[in-house]
Amino acid sequence: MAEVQILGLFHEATPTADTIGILRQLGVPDEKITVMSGIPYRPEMLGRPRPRRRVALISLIGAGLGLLTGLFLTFGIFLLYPLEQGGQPITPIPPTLIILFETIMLGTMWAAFFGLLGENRFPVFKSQLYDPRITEGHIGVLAEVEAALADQVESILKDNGAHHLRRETSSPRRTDVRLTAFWATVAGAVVLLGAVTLLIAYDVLKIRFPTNMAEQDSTAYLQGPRRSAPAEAIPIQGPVLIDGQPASEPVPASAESVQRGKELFSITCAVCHGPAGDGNSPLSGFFTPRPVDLTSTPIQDLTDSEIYLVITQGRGGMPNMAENLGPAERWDVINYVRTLAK
Amino acid sequence: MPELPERKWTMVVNLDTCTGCNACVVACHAENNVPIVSEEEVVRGRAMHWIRIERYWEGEWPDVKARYIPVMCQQCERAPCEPVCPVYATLHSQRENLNLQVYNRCVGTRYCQNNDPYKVRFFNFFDPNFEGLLKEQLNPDVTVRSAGVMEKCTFCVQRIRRSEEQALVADRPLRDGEVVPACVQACPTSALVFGDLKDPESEATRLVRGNQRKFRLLEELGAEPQVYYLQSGHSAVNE
Amino acid sequence: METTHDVPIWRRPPPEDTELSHQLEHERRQHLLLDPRYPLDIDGGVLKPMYRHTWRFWLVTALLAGLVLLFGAIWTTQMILGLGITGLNRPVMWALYIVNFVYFIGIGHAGTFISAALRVLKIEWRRPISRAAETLTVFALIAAAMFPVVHVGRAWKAYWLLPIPTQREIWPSYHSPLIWDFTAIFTYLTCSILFAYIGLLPDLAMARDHTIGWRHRLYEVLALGWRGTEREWANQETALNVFSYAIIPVMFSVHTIVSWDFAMAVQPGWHSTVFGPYFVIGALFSGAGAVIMALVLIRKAMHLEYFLRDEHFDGMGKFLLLLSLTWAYFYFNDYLVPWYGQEPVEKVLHQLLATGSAAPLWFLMIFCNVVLPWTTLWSRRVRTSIPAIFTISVLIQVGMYLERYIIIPVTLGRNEFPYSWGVYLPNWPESLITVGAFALIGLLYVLFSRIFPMIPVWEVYEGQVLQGLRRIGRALVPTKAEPGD
Amino acid sequence: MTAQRISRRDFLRISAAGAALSVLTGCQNPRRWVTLEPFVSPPEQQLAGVPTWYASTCRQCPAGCGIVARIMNGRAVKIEGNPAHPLNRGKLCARGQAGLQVLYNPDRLQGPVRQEGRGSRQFQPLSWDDALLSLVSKLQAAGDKVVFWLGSTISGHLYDLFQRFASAINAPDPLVFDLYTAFNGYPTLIQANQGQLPAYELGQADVVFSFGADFLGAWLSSTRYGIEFGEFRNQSLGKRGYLVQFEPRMSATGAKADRWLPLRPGAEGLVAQAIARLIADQGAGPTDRVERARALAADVDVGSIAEASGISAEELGRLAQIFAQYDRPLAIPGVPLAGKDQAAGIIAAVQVLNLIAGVAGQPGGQELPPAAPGLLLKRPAISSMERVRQVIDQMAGGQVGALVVYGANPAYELPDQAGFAGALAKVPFVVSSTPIIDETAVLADLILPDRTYLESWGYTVVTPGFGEMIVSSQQPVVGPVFDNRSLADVLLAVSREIPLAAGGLPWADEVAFLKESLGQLAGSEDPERFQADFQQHGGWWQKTAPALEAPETSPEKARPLSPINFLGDEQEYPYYLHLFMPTLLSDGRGASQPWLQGSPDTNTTISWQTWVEISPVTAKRLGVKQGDIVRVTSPAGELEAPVYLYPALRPDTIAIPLGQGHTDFGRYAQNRGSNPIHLLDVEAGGAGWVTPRVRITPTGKRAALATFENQVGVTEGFINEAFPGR
Repeated sequence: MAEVQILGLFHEATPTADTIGILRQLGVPDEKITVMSGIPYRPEMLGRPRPRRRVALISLIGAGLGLLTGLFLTFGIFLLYPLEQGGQPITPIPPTLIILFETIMLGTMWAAFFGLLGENRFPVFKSQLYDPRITEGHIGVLAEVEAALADQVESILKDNGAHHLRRETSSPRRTDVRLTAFWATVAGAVVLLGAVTLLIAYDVLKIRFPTNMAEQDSTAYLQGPRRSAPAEAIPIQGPVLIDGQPASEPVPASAESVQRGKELFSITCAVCHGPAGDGNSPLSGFFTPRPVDLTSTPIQDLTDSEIYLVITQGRGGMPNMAENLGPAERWDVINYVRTLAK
Repeated sequence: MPELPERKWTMVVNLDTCTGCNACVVACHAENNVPIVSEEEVVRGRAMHWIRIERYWEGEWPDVKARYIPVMCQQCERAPCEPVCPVYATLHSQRENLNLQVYNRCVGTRYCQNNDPYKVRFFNFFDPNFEGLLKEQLNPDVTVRSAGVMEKCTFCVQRIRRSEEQALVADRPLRDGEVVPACVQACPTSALVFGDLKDPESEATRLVRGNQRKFRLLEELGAEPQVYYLQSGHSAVNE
Repeated sequence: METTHDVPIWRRPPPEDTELSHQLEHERRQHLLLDPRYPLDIDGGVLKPMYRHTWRFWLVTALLAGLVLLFGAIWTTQMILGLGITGLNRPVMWALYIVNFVYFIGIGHAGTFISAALRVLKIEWRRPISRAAETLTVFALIAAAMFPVVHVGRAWKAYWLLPIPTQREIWPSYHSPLIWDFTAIFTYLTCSILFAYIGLLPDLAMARDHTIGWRHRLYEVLALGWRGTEREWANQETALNVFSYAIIPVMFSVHTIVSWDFAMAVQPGWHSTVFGPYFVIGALFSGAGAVIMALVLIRKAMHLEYFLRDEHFDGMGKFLLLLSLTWAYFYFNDYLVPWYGQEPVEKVLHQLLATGSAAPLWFLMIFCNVVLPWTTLWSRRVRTSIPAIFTISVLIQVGMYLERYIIIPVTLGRNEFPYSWGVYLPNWPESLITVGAFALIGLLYVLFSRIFPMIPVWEVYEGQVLQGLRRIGRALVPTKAEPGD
Repeated sequence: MTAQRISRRDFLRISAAGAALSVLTGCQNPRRWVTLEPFVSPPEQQLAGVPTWYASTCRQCPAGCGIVARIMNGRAVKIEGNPAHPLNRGKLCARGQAGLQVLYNPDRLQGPVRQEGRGSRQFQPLSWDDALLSLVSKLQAAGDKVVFWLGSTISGHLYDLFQRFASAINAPDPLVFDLYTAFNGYPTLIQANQGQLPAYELGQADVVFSFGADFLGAWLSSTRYGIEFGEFRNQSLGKRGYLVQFEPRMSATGAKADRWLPLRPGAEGLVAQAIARLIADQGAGPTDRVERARALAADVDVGSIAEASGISAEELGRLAQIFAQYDRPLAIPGVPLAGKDQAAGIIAAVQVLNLIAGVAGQPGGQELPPAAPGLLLKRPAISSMERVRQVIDQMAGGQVGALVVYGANPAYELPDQAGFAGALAKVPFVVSSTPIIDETAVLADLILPDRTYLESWGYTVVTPGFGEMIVSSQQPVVGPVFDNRSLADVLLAVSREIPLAAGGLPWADEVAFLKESLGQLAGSEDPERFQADFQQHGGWWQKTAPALEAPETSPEKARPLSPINFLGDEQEYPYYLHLFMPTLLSDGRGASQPWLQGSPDTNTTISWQTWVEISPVTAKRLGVKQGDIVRVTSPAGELEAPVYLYPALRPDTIAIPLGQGHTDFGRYAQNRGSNPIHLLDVEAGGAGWVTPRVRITPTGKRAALATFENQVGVTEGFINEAFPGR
């Protein structure tokens, strides 16, 4: 059965209150009557029941959420990065309290706002029975009654001083396209903002600035031309080997040499060839071709000098390690690699 | 992997033998890629020297005395500059007892400089300018700091690391005197001594322990600086 | 038949007591809330100026927009070249940008204080000015929040201060007062915006009901479907109360934390326990002055003489005097203790201020913040004279700006090692950026005032409904209905 | 995860990171190092590769310190002292470390250039072949009228080659003159010490009286003296040496002295004589000293010396007591003495004190080096000022057909008054070998840029060696940065074309010559092996029994010194001028190196500038403030520079540093400050500089002093403080 909405406008609070009393006597329940006004009248002024107020409660929940956020931001980060600063404890309490206070307040107030929206079912974009004069100081009484009572209610309103009357048949609920669009826009904006922030934060969208000091003069030469060593000059470490020639004085494969080789291998080689030398390292997936398995027969069949040359000059995807391993150290590594044979 | 032992790296500065020769200053520039700023910028108070020799005049003519105090980052144990950094760009390394500065984390709030009682932090107001071939001299172990980044003495942490790795490879403990920052390496009069206070036999420990001449700068602030100074001594000459 | 009580307030006849009619006239002239008018006139009085786009408006807008663009251009240059284009130097690493930051945060305090604290205290004359004050808060906070970003060396990396996941895999350190700052300002700014917005909702509905075209559509969306039902009012009241009570401690915390940026440092002249309350009072002081300036300007520009009356300037003037007294008390505290301690660097600083090169700044500050308010603001004639109160407010801005200037670059120039002392003088880039920041607030304010009602109409209505005159003896006395809560 | 190519640079970064991580934790996921920048730990903890070290010899001053250069990927990234080298024992001064900026100076010439019209600065590049052809033809045209003007930092083998070349074409011996040696008084010191530079071994001295010797600054071997000073202060059993410094302006040495006595300029010799006299008269100290003092001390009137020097007679008495009492006293004659008109007499007066003390010729005292080992190893013989005057006169007289300048910059280093530029105009052909165009090169016709010392071969016979015979080796530490030829090779190539010279210089190249020269040091060792060790370790040295021959002492008493002559009338020019060599820029050769330009002078903290030091007392009288530009006028010339108020300076003296005022010499040196050498006068036919008196005129202009130290409190007013130059 169709319901009818009737809106009457009043000038003043007293006749409004009177009218509402009459309507109640007529049997119109309180929840079917809505009073609209340009200023906040107290329910008592209009003889209305006090509306339910849950915003404060929601704020309290917000405060709790704020507390949890604050705890995560402070203790979470402190424990995630246990970095010492200024002799302070890793989880300092006083600074934490400051953050907790702010996040609790933030949670409280945001929750109050969203509580307000939620409790008022805001936003509303579909057309509602309303009169613009309400914001001019008039008080509107909106009664939702069965069609049969409509005329009677209308006359009651009129008799009690309602100077404008509007009547509308309640229509069944429709999906509110504008509301959907609104929330879609809000959600889209939030997602976009978050996405852009993360894209920048993860350097996917690179801002062209000397950003991380990774591309810079002091290491740029590593990609640049390698300058030749001075001819005939002799370094303090002793005469270096001439490119292309095997070493004349290999280091004997003593236990010390193998031990040194093991350390050097773990520093210089294991990154690619894996700690076990089998070509399985966390990095190996990054390379085409994959780093070779040093324990394999083809590698172990190479002569020492050949391995020495590979270390000195590089081969295929492997860079030369002459800058990383001294001549004697290369022999230590070779001696160690020999122990890896299957 | 063997655990590296905890260290307490310390610099001892013997004011009796510091001659203000600037060898440490240039050594530091060379080792740490510290830019040289132009005359105009020096006038505007933006000179950058991680180690500087403060010269104080004492007395009036003709009884004037000049005092030299080399001042570098004091590597405080409770460094006031650290906790104010919002991005962990400056922090304390527990193991080495160093006050680290991670340049690529720095956003340049310059808060650390305000909170640094020794004013030994330097800010890159402009990008460093290494003209032409001068780029070739840059030490690849050390980042060249871009504009907007705070920098400071690190006790040549890259040299410490290098020595540690060498010792590790050779499977022996680090020897006293093996780790030398560039300034200590250069100092002709050996006024600068570097060492591990945790090592009871080190030269630094020997100089600091029970030495009546030792003091630390602004000790009353409680920052526990790790640079010890030795006051000038007196000769046994009757004046 | 209409009884007296049935007559709308704007049609209520004057008391029949003719002998008191001049009294009535007087009270109406004095008090906005006793001077009800036909609501459509009031609505119109608020909405009409929003349409007024005279050449003056365009000129001011263009000028301000130009300065804001200049701000952007200089900032871009600064990011590309480096902070070296400013006058910063080694001991003085913080200067004008941080001065602006503190100053604008300070300005951002009065709006909320007036709106929230006076609301909690049920002080009635605040009703027409709360919107103008809240707006100032929001815009000042936006300008203030910008300055730390302008200030940092690598502004494009400023997002590293946010607790968001990044490729660096490291989050900000909550040891740092700057992160406290960030958290507090974020809370204060967002909550101030929400606070202002909740109060704005009924007025947006009012504007929606009285406009056509794009404005109507805009207000329709922004008003969120506000109809003024009992439930809406009740929830709004609760929300406003929650905000009022919550935002005041947040406001105190914000400037306290700003003061901790300094007080946490070992820098002599900064390391003071009184800095928290001292900064809060200073903020309110400069903020209240700024609110007065904003009121004077919008009253003049938008012809809001009906809403903004002597009583408001009188009230704000008293408030200002009170704040000046309190500020002086705290300043004396901050001065006396180090003076008595005779700590060498503090002594140097005091000498620098009292007799040294910073003396002109210091004495001007004392004049603006203490001498001027104390000698003038006790007089109601001064307080209600628009030019006088405006001038005093401007000078208080100067004084408070100088106070921050003295605290930051001047103090930073002195430390324990005379070798590393220094002096800062602003260079043109940061000076123009400062001007640009003022222009930004002005521009936002001008634009806002053309889009949103600058007077909270519903609050004025409410006040007019609740306020009345009661005869006691031979006099008519303003009285207020206090309905139960 | 998609596979990707990883560059060598990435690889090194990853492997370095991996190394650091495995050292630090051993459990980090290295994947982050590929896709992410290293943020969680500082990149300074990840090292890129291992360096190679090469030993060589420093050429930034004539001392001959051993250096090691750290090479990464063919680039020299650091110079340090060679720890094995007995002279500097691993230490190195600021100038030595700045040698990298000689090598990598952005203003280096990349090949030979010809200048059309001297002074035009229009340099046309030409090929090495053309350049050599032109050089040969001009040298042939000049016949035996060729003058080689060399600097003191030249390698021994190159000096040897020049000498051989000169004698082969019957040209005069090369002239060795630069400001560093001239200003520091090398010729006079050598003359006073039997042709050798003495070593003052402070390390074991009890008491040192330094008469203006800034041995901690830029005097002789500042690194070695730094080491000595460190030992002097920290002797065994807690003994700490006592240093007394006599000088009108407090130098770094004065600042470190226990007693700093600001005597009147020129009174150093008188004071030394007064002390000797007082030892004799008071009978202080051991009897043998008193006896020697009675024999050697000049008959001087202590009272009048006290008046002339500004040091009271009581003070002189105390000083004589101190000097005579202690075991190992030592007296050092310094810079301001060596340049004076009576330099020899003053140095002898100081020397008398060492003779009285019995430390002359003793280890731990004033020690003379042993003769240079071998016959073929040469050390450049520093020419006297007299010789310089002669050559300039010859040039002016048109008797010089070609001038070859190497390692010296006479156009900058000599006062205007010496007339070098004018004389040069009369020389038909001038060649310079400077790697950076300097003032002399601007006046040259042809510039054949030599390789810098870090790219070249050589050796240095270190004198004084402080008790050891040292030959320090020099080898390239990097490959040549540009296609520049070594001057030795140029000389050998040229000599092949000149019939007269061809026989005298038969070597194929520089290295062959060098190996032959060094061969005699090898002794019984395999020469190849010796050569390798020589290069690898940075030289050859052996502890020798030091030369014990005491310097000659005249049997008769030393003559009393007459007062020093100053140029200029006392009324017209009321102030003494005290020039000094700053530690960093030294004689001006450091000015092209930004590390030396930009590092603050210790006592004034000024960088990049020339300043005039004035006592605050005088400044008050003159009404000038810090930063005011004043004109300093001497009878020989004038300059303008800003004032620095220097508290430790006699009110009657003005001090100015050398080193700036280059009109050329690269972007860092050019048009910066002023060159105070032009205030001096070169004494005609005499031994050195004539010290002038000067007057000061304020110009009313102000300049911003580039001090590292803040100047607040010196200048006044807010604007002044912020902008000291306005």
